[in-house]
Amino acid sequence: MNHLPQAWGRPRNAILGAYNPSILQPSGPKAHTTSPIVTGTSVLAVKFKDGVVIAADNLASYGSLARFTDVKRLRTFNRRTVVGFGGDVSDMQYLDRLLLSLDIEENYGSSGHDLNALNLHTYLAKVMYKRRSDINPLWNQLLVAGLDGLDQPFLSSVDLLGTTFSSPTLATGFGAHLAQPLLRKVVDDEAKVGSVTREQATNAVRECMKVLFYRDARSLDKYSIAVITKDGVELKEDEELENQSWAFAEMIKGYGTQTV
Amino acid sequence: MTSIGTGYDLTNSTFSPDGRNFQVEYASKAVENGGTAIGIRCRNGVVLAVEKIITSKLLKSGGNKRIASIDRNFGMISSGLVPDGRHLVSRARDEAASWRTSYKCPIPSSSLAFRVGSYVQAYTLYSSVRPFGVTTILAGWDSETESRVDGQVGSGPKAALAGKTKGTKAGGPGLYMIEPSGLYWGYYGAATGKGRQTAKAELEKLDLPSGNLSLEQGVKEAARIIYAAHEDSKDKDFELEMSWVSSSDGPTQGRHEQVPKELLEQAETFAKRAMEGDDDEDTATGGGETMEL
Amino acid sequence: MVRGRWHTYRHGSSQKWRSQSRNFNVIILPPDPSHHKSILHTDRARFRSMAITFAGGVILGADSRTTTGAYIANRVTDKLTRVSDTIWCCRSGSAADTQAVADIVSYHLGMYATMEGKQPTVGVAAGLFQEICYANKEQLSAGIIIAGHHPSHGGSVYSIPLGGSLHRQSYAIGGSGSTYIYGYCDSYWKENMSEADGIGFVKGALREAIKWDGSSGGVIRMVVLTDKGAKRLLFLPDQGYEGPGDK
Amino acid sequence: MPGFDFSHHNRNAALHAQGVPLPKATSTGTTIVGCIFDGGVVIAADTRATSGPIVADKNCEKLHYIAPQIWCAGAGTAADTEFTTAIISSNLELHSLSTGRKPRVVTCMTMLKQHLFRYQGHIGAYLVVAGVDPTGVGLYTVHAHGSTDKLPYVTMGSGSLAAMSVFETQWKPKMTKDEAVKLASDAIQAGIFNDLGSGSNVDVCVITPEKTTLLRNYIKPNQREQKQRSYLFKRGTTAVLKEKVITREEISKYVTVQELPSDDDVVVVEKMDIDA
Amino acid sequence: MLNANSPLASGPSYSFATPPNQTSTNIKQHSFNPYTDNGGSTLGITGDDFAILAGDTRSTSGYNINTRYAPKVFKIGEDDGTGESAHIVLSVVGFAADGNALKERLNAIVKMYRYQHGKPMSVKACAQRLSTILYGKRFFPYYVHAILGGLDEEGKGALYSYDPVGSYEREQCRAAGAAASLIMPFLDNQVNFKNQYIPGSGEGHALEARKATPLPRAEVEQLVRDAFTSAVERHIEVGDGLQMLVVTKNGIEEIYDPLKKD
Repeated sequence: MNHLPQAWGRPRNAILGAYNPSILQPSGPKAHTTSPIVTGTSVLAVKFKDGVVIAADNLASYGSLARFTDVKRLRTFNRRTVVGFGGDVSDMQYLDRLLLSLDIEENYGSSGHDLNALNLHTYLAKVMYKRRSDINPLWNQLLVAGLDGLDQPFLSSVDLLGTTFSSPTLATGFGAHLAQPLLRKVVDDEAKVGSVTREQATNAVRECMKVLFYRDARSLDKYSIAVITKDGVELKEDEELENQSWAFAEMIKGYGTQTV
Repeated sequence: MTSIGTGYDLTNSTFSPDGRNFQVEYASKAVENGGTAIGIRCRNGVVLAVEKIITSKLLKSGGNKRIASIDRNFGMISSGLVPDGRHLVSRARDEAASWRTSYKCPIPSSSLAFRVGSYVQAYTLYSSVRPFGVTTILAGWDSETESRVDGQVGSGPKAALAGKTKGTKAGGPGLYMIEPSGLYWGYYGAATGKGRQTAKAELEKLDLPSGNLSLEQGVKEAARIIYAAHEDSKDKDFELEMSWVSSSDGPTQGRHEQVPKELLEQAETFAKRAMEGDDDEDTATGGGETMEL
Repeated sequence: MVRGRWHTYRHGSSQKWRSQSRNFNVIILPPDPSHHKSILHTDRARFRSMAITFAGGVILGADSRTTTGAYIANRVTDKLTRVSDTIWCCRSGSAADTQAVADIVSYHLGMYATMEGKQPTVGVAAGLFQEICYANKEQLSAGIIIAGHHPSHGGSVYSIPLGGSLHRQSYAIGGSGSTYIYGYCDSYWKENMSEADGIGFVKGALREAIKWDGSSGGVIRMVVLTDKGAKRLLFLPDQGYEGPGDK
Repeated sequence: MPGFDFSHHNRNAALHAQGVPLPKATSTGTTIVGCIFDGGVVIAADTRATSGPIVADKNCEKLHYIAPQIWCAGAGTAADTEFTTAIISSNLELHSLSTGRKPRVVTCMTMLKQHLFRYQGHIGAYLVVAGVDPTGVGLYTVHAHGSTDKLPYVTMGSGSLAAMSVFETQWKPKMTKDEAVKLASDAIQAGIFNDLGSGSNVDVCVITPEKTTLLRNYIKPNQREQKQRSYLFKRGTTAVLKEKVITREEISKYVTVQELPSDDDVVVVEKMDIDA
Repeated sequence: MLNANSPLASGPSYSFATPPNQTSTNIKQHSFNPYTDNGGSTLGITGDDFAILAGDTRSTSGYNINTRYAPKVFKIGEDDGTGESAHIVLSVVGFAADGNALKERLNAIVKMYRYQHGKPMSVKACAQRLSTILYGKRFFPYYVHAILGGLDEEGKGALYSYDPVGSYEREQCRAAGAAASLIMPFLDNQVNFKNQYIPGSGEGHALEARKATPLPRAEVEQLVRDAFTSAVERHIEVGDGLQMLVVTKNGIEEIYDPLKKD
């Protein structure tokens, strides 16, 4: 159960044995290889009745080093869709440039139609699947959040293998383990999305960001959160966690028999 | 046209004894019959306007746009052979995209004009091709601040720009006109097509180099000038199409867009009123008291 | 070929990509990755290098040690490399790789200045560096900091770590030993320092690194980039890193 | 080392290196949790045991008795958790008899960690130890390599992250017993529904200074669906190829045969659950 | 538990808990594995005038549930959004991204066939085409077990099952995916009456085997549900929902039933 980006796309240990970790050392002649170097951790998202809430922290790690603390991993597309990126940051930037050029070309047409979140997800899924089929993957897991062609909330995921799935709540990386159980308590069924309010969804996501900060060693207490509705994207990129719980540390003394 | 019968006008890439390339001059003739197109470089943006002659009642009004976007921050309009103009649009888009893949930032308007100009010029050099039958106006806004590198993360220092040299200015409006010969200049106001003479005369009255004209005033003036230039071919119906690009803190946030419908209608009302009171001769200085935005 | 060029995918072969001689689209590195891993000489610069913004522009700094294993292959290395008049970079990783990359970027920036008739921005330089580092990430072992001064935009600093991502920063530190000075830099960093304070900050950080990291040492070199151009500084260990400065 | 025979270790290592798969032990890809409340402690577990992707036992017991007021929840290799808790339970009982005092939770925890440390992680037992003794309430986790942690709320097993997310959002100091039981069972259910290694029912054990209450199958959120068809076969559907009758005299040579008093008193060890 | 599988923590030890290290070879190569298994199970059964394809809707990776609703059974050749133009169904189980790519290719081919020939593709032809598609990627296979269902030229239920590289066979029934080894013996016994003899029809080897006859639709639906509720009990990757597509001469009917979510 290794959820770090370094382990994505590798054979499960149960099948081929443990992965040789020596290639992860940043020194030695074996340093360059296709594996993520500067990485972002979880992305979370929840649908609610009028749209989608999505969040990711602002950290890019270099191994265990918290190297860049101002990396915004939520990218807006076309002023109405948000893509959240987990995994390798250089590949994220490549995809960002790809989306930029796509956006420019899409706006050349004067039909008045622009790509919605569903269209964008289909496009990204094909890019990711093509790259995995070339054995040259883009080492990311993406969440695409926005509205579909009928203006209904849309949320779907793509990973480095081109695997796609959709659900009322989604979380990548560590969030799949720590946030999904909490988010599923808010909405566990597509049919119930209509009864979730924006506040409920936002609060759940913020609460999960806090749990992730407590329990994910590659996370940060500064994060970005976006709400996508028919009225567009509201993106806040410099949020900080509030009301953390640490005071109970006072009652912990030692690890067993010690009492003072 | 003294060239007729001399034989020097039959192929491109052939000079006449007195140093003229007649094919290029004929191409300019094609432009002279095109709908009037103008561009105005204002203090905080650029306006493009075109007189779209309605050749058939069966055409959808407001459809068949003539002004095209290049990248996010340029507009392009050609007068002359419309398909030739479209080809140049396609080339300009490729050039802009190519610049982005190389340098990860939008192409400056001067460089785009240079590249399109060079391309047009190349079509005067070979006998196997004909020159483009269009004169193209290119309008754009170059970012005043250092543009983000495409895909960039992080933001650098929050404090004022470190060590910016005093008195230097970057970016701003750009307006270029490229002729069939490949010749291009940067302009404060540019006009081409059938009504160019009238349009140029009107543009000159605006005192554009002083940089006083605001973008909003520019929109009205552009409409008025197109209406004025249309006077010569009054018998034909036309439609006014306008686009604009403003500074990043302006109405289009640095992007090239069609002028919004309401503003377009207001400008047309203004233009029509100015035409009716044409005798007053005082409309040229942007007297749009009722139109202040 | 640039890795995974998107337009090839999106338009198939029907899209003709017209490449122009004056305009670079494609950067090709020698296909044999062993070109920079000669058996005799595997120089790896495992040092810290850094660059900061300050009130008047930017300052780059680096130590001067290059090692092959534990052996100091060069004790007076100059890791501060000019790619245009007022855009410089600090190289870390494989010496051969970073030199090759810097040479390519230097060429393109020169072409840019000639063709466009104006100096490229630091962002353009950083973008060029990134494209090479990202598209050839399998072959390269290069961590590069780009810092420069542009008359209309002032000073800026970009960092490109191993995978080829690009990060704009107020100040950047790099090289495998830079972990020793994260705390120092975070504590003492101030935005908009004077030139003297900036030099002091860079020197202080590099002295810590030299003290704790066996792979760094030798002299401290700096380059200050302002609207007056580039100024080199040198600080020697036998002078307690006090001089000779810009003499 | 006493207890285990390691003589085949090298042979197995060599075979393993050549790619021969080792036999699979039943592991409890599990969710287990523990939580202190005002005046006691509660531990809880799911009841799924797996062998690879197959459910080996749908209703196993992962809460192990150590002493009347000390209980232990186990994750990891099923056999290891069972034998480890059993031997410590036994030793603790002997210790209690020899000292004439009630056993303490720290004693149990120390014995467990020393036992596990001696085997350097080869005994794959991951435990949550909880109990009440004369010194008060105790709650610890013990990892297979012998490390321990003392915390007011703990989770372990493959569903530990799902369970921990519940604790991290809802735990508060000085809860009542009912609140703690609800919280612990919610945490287990997070594991049951979000972790494939955990499933079926919730077992809870509440320990207070007064008494211990084992709430076996406290919540059963995953009842087996009624089958839509009957799968009873007519007698004679299975082909009988050969028949051999063994007489009572014959079998008596090998085993002791005992007459049961009457048909009504047939000893049913466990009743099988069959749809009609 | 948390640390046990961490690659960095697993030293040179050999135990049941730790998989072998690959340190014995000197070639240290990074491997990107382009495949994964998204779990789940599918099955298909045919009758006289219908075919049923069913699959659970859970998608997994490792011990995680990706989503509780990811369909594995698809209508092929539909182009009107209502599904009325489709008459073939396909189920794919294994690596979901490959499954999706395969579905989209077959879908495009079946549609193009109708546009070009003005008639729907026969199930037999579609089955052969699917085999060709799969074999076309013989050395980089679609990592899926596909089952194709529909009605043949005589209106009888038709079912074809495939291995990942295109070997295929027409069958009465087939289970695929994670719980195939649990479900298939059940189907053998209940659909093809394997190991069932007619009571009293003879002695020993002379006993007459019970002959398989096509089952009525209601009975088959019950078998499908029972197969899945059983698989859910014993396989951790199967659950959440059961999706059934029933092809009859009147079109394709979709039925959804919830399954256990643990």
